[in-house]
Amino acid sequence: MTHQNESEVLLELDNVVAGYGNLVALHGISLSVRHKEVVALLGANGAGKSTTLRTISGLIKPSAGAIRWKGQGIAGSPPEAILRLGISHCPEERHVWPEMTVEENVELGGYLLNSKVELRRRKEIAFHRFPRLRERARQLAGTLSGGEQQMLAIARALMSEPQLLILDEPSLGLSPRMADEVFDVIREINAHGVSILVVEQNVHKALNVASRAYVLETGEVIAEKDSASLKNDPELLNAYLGG
Amino acid sequence: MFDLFLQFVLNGLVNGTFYALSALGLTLIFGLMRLVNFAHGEFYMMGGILGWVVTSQLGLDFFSGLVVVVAVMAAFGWLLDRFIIVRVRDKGPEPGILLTIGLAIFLTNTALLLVGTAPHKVVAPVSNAPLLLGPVIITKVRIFAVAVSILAIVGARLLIQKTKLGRAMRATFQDATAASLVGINTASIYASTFALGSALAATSGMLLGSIYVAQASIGGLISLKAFVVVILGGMGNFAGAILGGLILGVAEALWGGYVQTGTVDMVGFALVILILFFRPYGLFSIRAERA
Amino acid sequence: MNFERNAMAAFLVIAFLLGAFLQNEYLLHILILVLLYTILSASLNLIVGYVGEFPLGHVAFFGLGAYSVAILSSPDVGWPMLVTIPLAAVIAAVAGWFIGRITLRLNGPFFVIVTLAFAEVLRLLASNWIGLTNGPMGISGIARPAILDWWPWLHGKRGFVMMGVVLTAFTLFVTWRVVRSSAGRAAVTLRENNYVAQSVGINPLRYSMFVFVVAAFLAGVSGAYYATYISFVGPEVFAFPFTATMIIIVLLGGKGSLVGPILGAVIVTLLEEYLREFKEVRLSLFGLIVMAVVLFAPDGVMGYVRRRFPIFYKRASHA
Amino acid sequence: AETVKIGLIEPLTGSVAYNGVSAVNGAKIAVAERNAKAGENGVKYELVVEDGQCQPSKTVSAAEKLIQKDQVPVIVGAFCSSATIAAMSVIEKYQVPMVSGISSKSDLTERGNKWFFRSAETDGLLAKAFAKILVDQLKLKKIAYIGVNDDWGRGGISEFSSQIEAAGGETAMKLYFDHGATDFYTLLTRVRAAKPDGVFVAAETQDGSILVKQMKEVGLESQVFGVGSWATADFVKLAGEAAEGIHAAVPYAYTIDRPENKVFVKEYQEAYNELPGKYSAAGYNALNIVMDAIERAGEATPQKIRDALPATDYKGPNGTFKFTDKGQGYGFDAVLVKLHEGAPQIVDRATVTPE
Amino acid sequence: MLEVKGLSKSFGGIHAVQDINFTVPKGQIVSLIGPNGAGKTTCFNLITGFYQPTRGQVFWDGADVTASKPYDMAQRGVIRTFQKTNVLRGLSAFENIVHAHYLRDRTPLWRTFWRAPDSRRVQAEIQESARAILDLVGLGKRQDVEAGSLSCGELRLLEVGVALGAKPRLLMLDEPAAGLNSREAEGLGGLLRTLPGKWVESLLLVEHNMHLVMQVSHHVVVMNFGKKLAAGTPAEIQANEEVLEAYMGTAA
Ligand SMILES: Nc1ncnc2c1ncn2[C@@H]1O[C@H](COP(=O)(O)OP(=O)(O)OP(=O)(O)O)[C@@H](O)[C@H]1O
Ligand SMILES: Nc1ncnc2c1ncn2[C@@H]1O[C@H](COP(=O)(O)OP(=O)(O)OP(=O)(O)O)[C@@H](O)[C@H]1O
Ligand SMILES: [Mg+2]
Ligand SMILES: [Mg+2]
Repeated sequence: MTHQNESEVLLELDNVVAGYGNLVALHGISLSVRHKEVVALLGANGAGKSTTLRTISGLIKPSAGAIRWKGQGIAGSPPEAILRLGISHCPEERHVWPEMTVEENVELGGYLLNSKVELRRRKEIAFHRFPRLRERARQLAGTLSGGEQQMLAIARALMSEPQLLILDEPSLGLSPRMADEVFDVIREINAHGVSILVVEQNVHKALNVASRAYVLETGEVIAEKDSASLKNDPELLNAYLGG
Repeated sequence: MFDLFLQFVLNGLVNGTFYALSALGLTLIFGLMRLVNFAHGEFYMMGGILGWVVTSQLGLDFFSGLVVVVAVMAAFGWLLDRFIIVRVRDKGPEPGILLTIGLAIFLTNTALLLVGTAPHKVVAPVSNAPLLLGPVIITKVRIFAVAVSILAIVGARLLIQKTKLGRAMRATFQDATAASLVGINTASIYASTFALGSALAATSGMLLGSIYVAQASIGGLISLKAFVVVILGGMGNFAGAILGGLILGVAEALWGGYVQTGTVDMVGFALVILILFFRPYGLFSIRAERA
Repeated sequence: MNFERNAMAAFLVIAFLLGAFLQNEYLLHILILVLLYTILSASLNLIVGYVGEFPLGHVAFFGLGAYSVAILSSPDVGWPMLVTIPLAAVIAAVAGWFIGRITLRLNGPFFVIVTLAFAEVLRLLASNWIGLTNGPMGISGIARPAILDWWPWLHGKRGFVMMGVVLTAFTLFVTWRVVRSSAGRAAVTLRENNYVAQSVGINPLRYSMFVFVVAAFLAGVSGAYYATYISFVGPEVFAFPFTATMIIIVLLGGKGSLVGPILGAVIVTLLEEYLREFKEVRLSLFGLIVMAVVLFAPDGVMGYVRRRFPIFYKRASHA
Repeated sequence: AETVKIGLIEPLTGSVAYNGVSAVNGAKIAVAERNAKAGENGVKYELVVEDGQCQPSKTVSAAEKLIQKDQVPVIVGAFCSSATIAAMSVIEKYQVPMVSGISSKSDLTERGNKWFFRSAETDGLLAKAFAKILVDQLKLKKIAYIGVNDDWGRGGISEFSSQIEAAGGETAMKLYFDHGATDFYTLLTRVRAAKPDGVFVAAETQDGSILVKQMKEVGLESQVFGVGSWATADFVKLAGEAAEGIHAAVPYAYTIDRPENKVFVKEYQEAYNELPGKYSAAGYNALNIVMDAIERAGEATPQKIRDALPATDYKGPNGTFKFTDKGQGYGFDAVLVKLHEGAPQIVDRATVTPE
Repeated sequence: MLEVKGLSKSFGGIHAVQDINFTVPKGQIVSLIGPNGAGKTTCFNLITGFYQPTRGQVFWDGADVTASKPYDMAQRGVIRTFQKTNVLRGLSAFENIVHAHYLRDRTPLWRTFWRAPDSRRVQAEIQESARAILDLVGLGKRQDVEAGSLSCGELRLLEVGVALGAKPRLLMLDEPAAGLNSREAEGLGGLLRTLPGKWVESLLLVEHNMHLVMQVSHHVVVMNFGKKLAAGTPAEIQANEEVLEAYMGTAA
C-alpha cells in the first residue's frame, strides 16, 4: 500500500441525489470520509441514511452528483466494482443467505479472494471475533437468532478486509454486551488503518467511536460536526437524535 | 415373470435417467433461480431441432454437432436473460410466468414455421443395436445416453455444491443484494445460470432426439414431465432431481407394465400429489425459514 | 373502487346491448367467447389476485363443470339447464374443496405444480374412463337449453349471449362481493404476509379455502356455459391451452383488479380473432405480443392504469 | 372472373399439426390445378385456411369466422373427429355444407346431418376390407393391438379387432399410449411377453415410426401391420430399417398405379419437394370433390353446393368417389401396402363399399 | 393472564429454550431479556403457536393453550410482532392497520354475499381506529405510503401499529425499538407505558435497549442459553452480577 496521508480524503460525496423510482430520497448529499477516520451518519427514521450508504456501495445509482474514491469518480459503478476498490458495505436488515450454512456465508464474504490460505486465515479471525458463529458453523443461517444473524453479517462484511467499511446499524438486535464487543471490533480494525462510515441509532455509542458525524434530515445534511462538539450540542442532539 | 419385472425396472431406470436429464436445466432455472420457466420444453425442443440441423443437414457428427448446439443455446439463453428476463426479475413470479408462456408460444410456433411439423431425425452417436444383458434388453445408444446423463447430472451437482461459481449462484438466488455486496456480479450470474440451464435443456433435447425424434411441438410435454421431476425431488436439489426422475421412470414402467399403459402419464401427477401430501416441500429439500 | 364497480356495470350493459342489436353471428360468437373468458378468468383472478397463489390447474374446475353439464344433460339423464348448470358449479366447488384441502397447505411452486397435477389427472381420467366420459371421443350433441327457446327473441346465438350476460353478471357480483368483504380482506392479508395474517387472528386455510372454493364454483359455471354453447365436451377441456389462455387474460388484464379479467378477456379474444389475418405467423405473433406486454406493463393493463391514473383507482379501504 | 372462396379447417398447430399441414398442402395443389385450368373466364377458387388446432372450441370459432366473416359457401374439414363434430352443429345451423376428407369416426355420417359429407373411409370400412386378407395372408392367429389413446386410435382398434376376431384371429391384448409418448419399451416389453404372431398398430407418423424402431430394439419379431400414415416417405425415413416388411392398410399410397395419381404425385413433389401421404391425398380429394360440386351447381351458394354434392362422381388418385344418402363416401380404393426397401408396395386393393 | 410452565424447545442438538417459567399478570409490562441466541424469540414462537414446544405448557386465563395455532392465540387476544420485520408490503401503512382489524371486521362467510346491516358502521369504526393508531405510533403523515417503501425504523413502528390494530389483550413485542434512535425509542417507551389498561391489558416485551426496558417494565425475566437466569424488578436485575456479566456490558 502506498503511504497515505492522515488527512487524505478517501471517499467524497458531492451533492448526490438518489432515490427509488420516482421518489427522491437524497436531495444533494455531500460528505467525506478521510483516511483512517471513523465517521458517523445520524438522523431520524427515514432521513435517508441507509439510502446514502446504498448509493455509495452501488446498490442504488445516483441520479446526480458525484461520488469520488481517492479522487476517482465511482458514481454508477456496480457494487462488485466498488467492493474491489476496497469499500465493503454491511447492509441494514442483515441479508444473510438463509439456506446456506454459517460457514458458507462467512466464506462468501471473501468471494473476491483467490487464495485459499488467505481465506482460511480471515475465516479464522472472523470465528475468533465471534465465537458464537464458530459454534454454529454448520447451522443454516436462516435459523439463527436475530442477533446471531447480525454478527454473521458483520463478520461477512469484514472478510474482504476493506479500506473503508460501511456499517448500517451494526448494533441492531445485539445485546448491550454484544454491541459493546462489536464496537470494540470497530475500534480494533480502525486501529489497523481501516476507515469506517457507520450509521448507528445509538448516538452515544456512535459518537464514542466516531471522530466526526453528519446529521441527516429528509435527505439533506443539516449538520457536520466533530464528535466532541456534537456531544456538547444538546439542542441538535435533542432535536434529531435524542439525548 | 421375474425377467419381465427386471426388464420393466430397467426400462424405468433408463427412462428415469432421461427424465432427470431433461429436467436438469429446469432444476437450475426453476429450482434454483425460482423462475417458473414454461419455455423449458421449448429449449429442449430447440436442442433437438438444432441437433437435426447440424447433424442431418450440415453433416456434422454427433459430438461436434453437440458442441455447436450447446454454444448456440448457451448464447441464446444468455442473451435472453440479459435483455428480457432481467426486466421482470424483481417483479414477483407472475410476470416471469407470463413471459415464459409467451416465449414458449413464440418458440414453438416459430419452429413450426421454420422446420415444419414433421418429426426429424438426429444422427445418433452410437448404434442402436440391441444388447442382451442376461434376460434383459437394452441398446448401446441408451447405455451411452444414460452414461452422459449421469455425467451431466453429477457434473451439475458438483458445479453447484462444490465450486465457487455454484456458491455464487446459490447466494445470488437467495439474496441478490447481499451477493452483490460481497462482490458477486449478480447480473452475470443470472445470465450464466440461464445460459447453463438452456444449454443443458438443449443437450438433453439433442441426445434424446437421437434416440427418439426431434420435433417442433414436443415442448409442452417435456415441460410437464420436467416440472414433475423437479417438484418430486425438491426444488434446486440435484440429487433430488435424479431420484425424482428415477422414481417417476420406475413407477411409470411398473404401472405401464402391470396395470395400464394408457394411463402412465397419470402416475407422475399422482405421485406428486401423494408425495407433497406427506412431504409438502418435496422429497429432499432444506428449509431455513423461521418466524 | 367505485370505478371498478361502474366499469363492471358498464361492461355488462354494453354486452347486453351488443347482444340485443348485433346481427352478425360471428360477432355474437366473439361476444360469447368474451363473456366465457371473463367468467373463467375472473374466477382465476380471485386466486391469483387475492390469495396470491398461482393455480396452474384451475382448468380442472372448468373441465368438471363442462363434463358435468355434458353428462347430466345427456339423453340418459336429461336434466334441464336450470338444474345442470348450478349443479355443475356445485360439483366443481366440491372438487375445489377437496383439491384445496390438499393443495392449499402448499405454497409457491409446489402449489403451482400440484394444482397442475390435479388437472392432468382429471384430463387423463376423462380420456380413459370411457364408460363415463366416452374417453377421447368426447360427449357430443349437448342439447340447446330449452329455456332459450321459450322466447323467440332469444333464437340462435342471442340466447347464448343473454345467458352469458346473466352468468357474467352473477360472476362479477360474486367476485366483487368477495373482494369487498371481510373474507376478501383476510385473503389479501394472507397474500401479503402469512405470518402477519396469522398473528392478527386469520386462519389461513379457512380463507384461502373459501376463496378457492368460490373460484372453483365460478370456473364450474364457465365450464357449464362452455359445454352448453359448444355442445361438445372432450378431454381437451382439461388441457393446457385453456390454462394458458386464462393465465394470459388475467395477467394481461392485471391481476388483483376486478376489471382486469374483463379487459384481458376482451383484448385476448379480439386479438386471437384479429391475428387470424396473419395465418401461419399468428401464434408466433401472439407469443411476441404477450412477451411485449409483460415487458412494458408487467402488472397488466390495469396495473398500468393504476400507476398512470391513480384517480380512477382509489384504494379499497378509503371507500 | 368470378372467385369462389372455400373454407378449410385443419390443425396447423398442436399435436397433429404435421398431418394437418399435409392436408392443406394437398388442398392447395387441387386449387392450383383448377385455377390453372380455369383460363380467362372460368371460376377461380380461393382457399381460406383456418387453424382449428384439433380442438372443438377453436374449430367452432374457425367455422363461425369462415361462414360469417369470409362468407364461404362451403367448408372442408375438420381433422379430428371431435373437432368435426363440434363444427357440424355450426354448419347445420348456418346451412353450409362441409366435406371432411379425414375424420374417421364411424358415426359421423349417422347423425342425420344432411350438410355433412365424408370423402374418406371409416375405420369400420377399412377393417371390413382388410381384416380377412391380413389374417389369411400373414397367417396370424394371436394379435396384440397398440393404439394411440384418442378417438381415432381407439376407433381403429375396436373396428379392426372385431373384424379380425370374426376372421378367426385371437386378441392377445389391447394397449394404448398417449399421443406424443416417446418411450414404448414398457409397452413393447409387455407385447413381447405375450408372444403374438402379429402386432396391429394404430398410430400416426411420429408415434408410429418411433414405435416400430423400438420394436426392433427390444427384439420384437412379430409381424407388424396397422393403420395410419405409414405409406409415406417420412415414415420410412424416420423408422429406417425398422420399416422393412411392415404392412399397412391405407386409403392412399403414392405408389398407387393410376394416371390420376401420377399427376398428383408429380405436382406435389414439384411444389413441396416431398412425396404425398395419406393426408395430402385426402386434402386434395376433398377439395376436388367440392370444386366439382360447385361447378355442377353453377352457382356458389351453400344450398346449391349441398344439392350438388350427392351427385359426386370424382375420379381421384385413389379411385372414384361417390356419396351415399347419408353423405358417406364410397367407391374409392383402399390399399394394403408392404413397406419394402423404403417404398410402399401395394399388396392388395379393395374398393370401399357402403355397409 | 399468561403463564408459562417448564417451556422447552430443542432444534436437533440445540436446546434453544429450556424449562422456562414466568407469568404476565394483568396490567403489567413484563420484559424478557437476554444475550443473543438466548431463546427469547423462540419463546415468543412457542407461546403464539408458531413452534410446538418440546416440553412444557402455556396457560392463558387459566386455560391450557399449549401448541394452539397462531391465529387461535390471536383470537384469544394474544398478538405478537416479529423480530424480522413482517408487514403487508404491498399495502399502504393505513391499509396495513385496517387489515389488522380482522377480528373486528370478521363476519360469517355467508355474509360475504349478503352484507350485514351494520357493515358500514363497522367499516367506519375500523377506519377511525386505524387512523388513531397511526397517529399513536407516529406514522400519521406516512399513512398513504406503501409499506414496502418505508424505512427500517418506520417499519418497526408500523408493526406495532398492526399489532395494536388487532386489539390485543396481551401484546407481545419482539425488539420494537430496534432501528429507532434514542429519541424515538424514548418516545416508544412513553407510548408503551400508556398502553396497559388503555389499549391492551398487559405487555410482554423482548428488547435489547436496556434504557427502554428499565424505564417501562414492572418485571424482568432474564434468559441465558435457553435457561432462566434471573427474574425480578428492573432494579433487582440491574443489581444482579450474573446478569451484568452475561448481558449488560457497559450499558447498564
Ligand atoms: N425500497 C424502497 N423503496 C421506496 N422508498 C424507499 C425504499 N427504502 C427507503 N425508501 C424511502 O427512502 C427514504 C429514506 O429511507 P432510508 O431507508 O434511507 O432511511 P434511514 O435514514 O435509513 O431510516 P431508518 O433509520 O429508519 O433505517 C424514506 O422516505 C423511505 O420511505
Ligand atoms: N429452526 C432452528 N433450527 C436450529 N436452531 C435454531 C432454530 N431456531 C432457533 N435456533 C437457535 O436457537 C437459539 C435461540 O434463538 P432465538 O431466536 O430464540 O434467540 P433470541 O433470544 O431471540 O436471540 P436474539 O436476541 O439474537 O434475537 C439460537 O441460538 C438459534 O440459533
Ligand atoms: Mg436505515
Ligand atoms: Mg430474537
